[in-house]
Amino acid sequence: MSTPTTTTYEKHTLNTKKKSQWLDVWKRLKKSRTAVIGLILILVFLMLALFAPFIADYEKDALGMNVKERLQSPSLTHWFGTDEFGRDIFARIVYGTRISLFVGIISVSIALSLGGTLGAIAGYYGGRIDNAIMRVLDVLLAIPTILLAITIVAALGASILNLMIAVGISNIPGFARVVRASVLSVKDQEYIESARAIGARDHTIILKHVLPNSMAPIVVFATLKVASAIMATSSLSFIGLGIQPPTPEWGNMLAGGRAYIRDHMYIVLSPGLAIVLTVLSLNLIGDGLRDALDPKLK
Amino acid sequence: MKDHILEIKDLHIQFNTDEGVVQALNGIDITLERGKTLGLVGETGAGKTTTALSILRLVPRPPGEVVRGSIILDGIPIMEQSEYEMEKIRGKTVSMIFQDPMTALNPVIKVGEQIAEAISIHQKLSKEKSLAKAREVLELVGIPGNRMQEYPHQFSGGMKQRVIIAIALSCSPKLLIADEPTTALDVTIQAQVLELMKELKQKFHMAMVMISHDLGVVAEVCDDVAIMYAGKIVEQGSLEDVFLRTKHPYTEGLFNSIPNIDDRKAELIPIRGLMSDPYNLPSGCPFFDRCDYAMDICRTEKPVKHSFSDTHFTECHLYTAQPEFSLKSKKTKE
Amino acid sequence: MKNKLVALSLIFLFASLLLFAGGNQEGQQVAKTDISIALSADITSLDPMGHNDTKSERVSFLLFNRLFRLNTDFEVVPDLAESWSQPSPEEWVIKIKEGVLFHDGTEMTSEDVKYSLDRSREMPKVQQVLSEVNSVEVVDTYTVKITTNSAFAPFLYTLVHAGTSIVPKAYAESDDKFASPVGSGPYTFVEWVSGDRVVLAKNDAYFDADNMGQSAQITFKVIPEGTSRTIALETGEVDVVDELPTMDIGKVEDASDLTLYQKPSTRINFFAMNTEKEPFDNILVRQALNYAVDKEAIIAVALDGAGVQADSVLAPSFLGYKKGPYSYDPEQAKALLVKAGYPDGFEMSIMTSGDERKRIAEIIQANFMDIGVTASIEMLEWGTFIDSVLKGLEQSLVLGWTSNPDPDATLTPIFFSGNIGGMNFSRINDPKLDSLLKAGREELDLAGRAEIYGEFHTYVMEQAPFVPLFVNNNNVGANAGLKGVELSPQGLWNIEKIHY
Amino acid sequence: MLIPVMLGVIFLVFFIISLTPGDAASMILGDGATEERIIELRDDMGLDDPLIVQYGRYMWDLLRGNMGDSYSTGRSVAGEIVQRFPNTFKLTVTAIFLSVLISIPIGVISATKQYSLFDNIGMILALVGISMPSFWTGLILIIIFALNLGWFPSGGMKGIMSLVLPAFTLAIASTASITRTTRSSMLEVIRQDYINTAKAKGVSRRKVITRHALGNALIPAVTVIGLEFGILLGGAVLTETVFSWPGIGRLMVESIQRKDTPMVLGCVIIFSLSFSIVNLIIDILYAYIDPRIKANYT
Repeated sequence: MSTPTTTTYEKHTLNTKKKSQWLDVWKRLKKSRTAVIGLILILVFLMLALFAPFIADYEKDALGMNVKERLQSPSLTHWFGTDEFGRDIFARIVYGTRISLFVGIISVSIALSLGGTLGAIAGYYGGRIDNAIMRVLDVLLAIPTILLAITIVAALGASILNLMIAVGISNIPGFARVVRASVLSVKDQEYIESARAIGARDHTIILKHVLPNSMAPIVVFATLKVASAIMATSSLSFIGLGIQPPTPEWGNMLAGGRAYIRDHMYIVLSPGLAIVLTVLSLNLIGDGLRDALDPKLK
Repeated sequence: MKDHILEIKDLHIQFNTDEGVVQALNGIDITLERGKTLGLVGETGAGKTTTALSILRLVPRPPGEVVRGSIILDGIPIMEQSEYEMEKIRGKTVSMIFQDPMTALNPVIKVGEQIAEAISIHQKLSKEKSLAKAREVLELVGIPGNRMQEYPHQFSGGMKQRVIIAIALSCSPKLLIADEPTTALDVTIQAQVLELMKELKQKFHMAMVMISHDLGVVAEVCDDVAIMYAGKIVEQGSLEDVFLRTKHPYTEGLFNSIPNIDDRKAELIPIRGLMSDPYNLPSGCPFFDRCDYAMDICRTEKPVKHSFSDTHFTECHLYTAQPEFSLKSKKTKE
Repeated sequence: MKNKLVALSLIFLFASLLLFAGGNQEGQQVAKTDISIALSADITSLDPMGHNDTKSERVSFLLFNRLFRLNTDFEVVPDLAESWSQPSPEEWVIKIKEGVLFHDGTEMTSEDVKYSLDRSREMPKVQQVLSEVNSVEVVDTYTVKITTNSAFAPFLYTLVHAGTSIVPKAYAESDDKFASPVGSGPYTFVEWVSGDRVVLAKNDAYFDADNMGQSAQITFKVIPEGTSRTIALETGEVDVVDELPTMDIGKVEDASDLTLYQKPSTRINFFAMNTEKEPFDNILVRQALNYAVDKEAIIAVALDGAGVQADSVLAPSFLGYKKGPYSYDPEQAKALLVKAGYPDGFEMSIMTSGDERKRIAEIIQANFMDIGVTASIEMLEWGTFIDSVLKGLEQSLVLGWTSNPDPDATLTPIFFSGNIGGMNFSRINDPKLDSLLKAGREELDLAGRAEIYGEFHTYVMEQAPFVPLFVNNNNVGANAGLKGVELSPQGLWNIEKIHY
Repeated sequence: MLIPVMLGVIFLVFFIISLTPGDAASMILGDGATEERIIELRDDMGLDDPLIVQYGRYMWDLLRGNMGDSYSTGRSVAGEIVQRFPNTFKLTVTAIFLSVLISIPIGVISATKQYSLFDNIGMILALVGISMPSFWTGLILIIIFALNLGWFPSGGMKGIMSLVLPAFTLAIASTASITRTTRSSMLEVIRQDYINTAKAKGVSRRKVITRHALGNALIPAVTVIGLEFGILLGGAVLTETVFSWPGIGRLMVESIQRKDTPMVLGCVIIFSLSFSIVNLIIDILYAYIDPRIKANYT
């Protein structure tokens, strides 16, 4: 009967340790000016995504066509101008934020859960299992990420779901490696040994002890990967393999507006800037987090 | 006035970091005669390495900053030299041996070339001649010359330290600074390396600053000893002064915390507590909270220098009021 | 270490030099005897029977000859044919010119003609072109006899297709697989750099002195991006742009050193309804939707205003063309919907494929919303789209169709009841349409055919299985100094005549 | 290592591509084909065999340099790739040289002048650089340098001038990340003891950097150059599309749109093979600049 008390006690101390660790990280993160700029930017985009319906009407502004008002330069009525159908570019960018963040986060979640599981198993058990998993991942790694995603979408067909699957799968090896490395770095530490000593099961150890304590590099990696997933999404949409029009997505807005750049360059300016700012903000946060989690690198 | 190879006066160095200012050196005074060896002893973080680096003017800037003080090396005011002039001094007048032989050699350059480099810089020799000379030096430290072509990873730790010594001695410097040259080595190798250094020091008639936290090593090679604590020299004197007539409580603490080979049953008494937070040094004596003899004044006022002889002094409040005070020392080395 | 760095940088430098040297070979200025023409996509094959697209056709037309060709007014004129006769309605005896030399110097004979036409009927990409042909026989060295399955009025029109080009039998059976094609045309093959350019040189031994190539060399440059094509024309990198982006028409018109050529095309874009499915089985609904679509808006978005509204199921240039009765009138559309029993509209889907058609569908979607009809757009990949349409899975669709010059070549596949499950997109099954089509095929007299097709137009527009949308213009931009730029309804024509 | 990984890559890609819906035989024969001919062709192509048999056949053909024929043009896939590959090679190799030539000096200067204005601006630019999608950067460069200034052609491949914009576009992201890596590894290296040893010998500051620090800092930089080459190959797909560059990337996008499966397969394989070969070269280079690594290849 003493086992449960020990584990709860242990969990408790671990949790408080973790909490204070994250508090420290937050304190250090706040000190980095660039990370704060990144946080503010991403917050703005999150707000845009969340409150999109209060900013513009999806049917009317983002999808509704008005051929008489097509290709208008930015003005007070149309902040970022209108596209070839006379749709308001600002409204489309706002709704595009939803798509980009959604796809970015979901595909990274796919990669994290699948890649993370593989990595955790490989790192925790080691030996042959590790070897087998890593060899398979070597194969995945030999195909440049974006090409793998393109291949998958090309085979499955372009849809939002397939896009997320493609971007997710192509990021599996990266996550597997990071998780494996961090599992390796904590698995032989004493509290893991003691958990094993008191008879905790493997999956309990992995989920409750190993992963939470190897979180830091994973969080950094995931943040940076959301950025690249957003980039991949718009890249695929740009070549017609991602989000299909009329759904507003930054990449397909660029693809649609591309024909008009000569006389209406604003049409590609704002969607591109939206991509740059979102990706930049996530990169800033990722960098900041890395420094905050690993102060010795500073 | 004796002929000093090194004179450091009132040296203050601080490091400005994001987290705050670290006062690394807080008024260091050191004088060293030609041909003599000074042992610089203290815990990690006491400022030994910073002192050593400041002599070569290699304290990284930023974050390091020399607040005030002067260093005169072989009659040259170090602080007033241009970087170019410093380059001519380093390796020629003064060389340094770094703590960890494993990391102190460049892993991608052949050993011979690393030695020859110093020679070709300071003696303006051709590449072939420098290499030939390097071979001699390498053989001098007991490594066969045909290993010139090898890379550092092909050498053992002790061999690497010999190579480092070879580099340091390649231009026969007048002062050698050795920063814990044996700490990272196996005990058996330690003795060999120390022996080699002593031998070479005689041969080249160099002065030496030997940084160590190992009092045994110091006793073996040093003429003078300076004990550092929190960026200050708390006690300095000849080997006998410091070892036999220990004045500072910290020095006493150091002696008490090493095993006594003669009296194996003797109890080890570690110094309690940790060194003060370097970001936030106390206003009084930095050793105050770890000192068995602490008095009220120690908390608030910095101790001043108290001399016992020409060479022996300490910085402690104990002797301001009672100059004849004697520590209750448990053991004293013979 | 230093040596290694030096060595490395030398390797870098050397490699870069190699690269740049490779790039430099192409940097020479094009002389005025050579012209280059921008294409919007690469050709797909140098084998005249290995493709069925207009880009490859441009090249095939210069490398090969067919028995007949079309002039700029889309009239059939002889090319290789010297003379022809029709001993019976099903039999065509054609004599080719003597002394026609292939690029390899051999003379063309009736064996080559028979071989080529037989080959054409086998090659997947073009096998449908000669589907009416029953057999080809050699009569003598220069004469062949072609027998068709039935009396087929527009037969000669089928012999103008690039897929009926005459290729040298000996070459076609060799292992070269048309990597460096040998034909008889006014130009000979020089090189095809995949994705970049096709280069042809003048054939000085061409048999037809009147239609000799005029420029020493013709280069087709592949420039997929519309704006880039226009810029290439403006900077003189190319001399002719075949498909000028509609938004750049004004720029070419305004530039003093450039000339704009325009001609209505035979390409018609339409919205088709599946007449087997509710509610499109109701003629009133179909008519209502014909009133609902704002064709001007579609032309504005899809063609930047530079197109012609379509008022029937073919382009106006065709034999017997007649306009339908509809105009953009949402009120009339609503009234018809009420009459049809759909006062509150209905829900439907539009199936299509491709970016431009998607834009068209999006406007139709918005138009329908105005009359209470809620349309969703189903975007499919091209192959899947065609597949689904052939199976009749769609409710409605948006599609464009480039017609062959004879009306029958378009109308029979699209409206004949026997082609349901084929190209009869609206799956319309109407005896009157069928009989009119049959009459048109068999009537050999031109005026009689015109009358039949006129009646067809009137009737089909009344039945309204389609909403015809627009007919593209062919827009060609060229350097003002060029002579001999000609357009047919299918775009740039008689390219061999272009020269400075 | 190369061969088993490539076998795995080909199998993986073969498998993914085989998920493509639609029947190859009817795709080749076109709309008018009869049922009989389709069945006949299916049989000829062995489309009804198990996947592994089809893979075996593909591998056997591949070993003899045969990658099948294009569905849409009937031309040999290998022939087409051989014709297009030099263009992609020209573009990516120019881009990587450009990146290396720009990034290493900037990274080194940034590190030696850490926290200086140069360093700060350089690092912000680098972060922005990795946040910019190449297809957007390409469009913006076209607007500025081709449309407005008219210095370079906006697309196509004609002489050295046409290489400038696409190579630069492609180089931006890798320049940024190689700069960042060079800087951080340089920062780490210049804190190493052996740098102090060199300084203590009297080696001049410049020589300390060029002779002692750079050689060591290049080791991680070279790893990143290898990884970046993979990203660059992926980026080539987009850059070639934007600049109408007749390389493998554009061929792949066009083939996807045409559902030309053998061509897509060929393109992915050739990309992965190039990536693997580059990594092999990097490994060899590694042994060359780092004597601690016993080269298995030399």
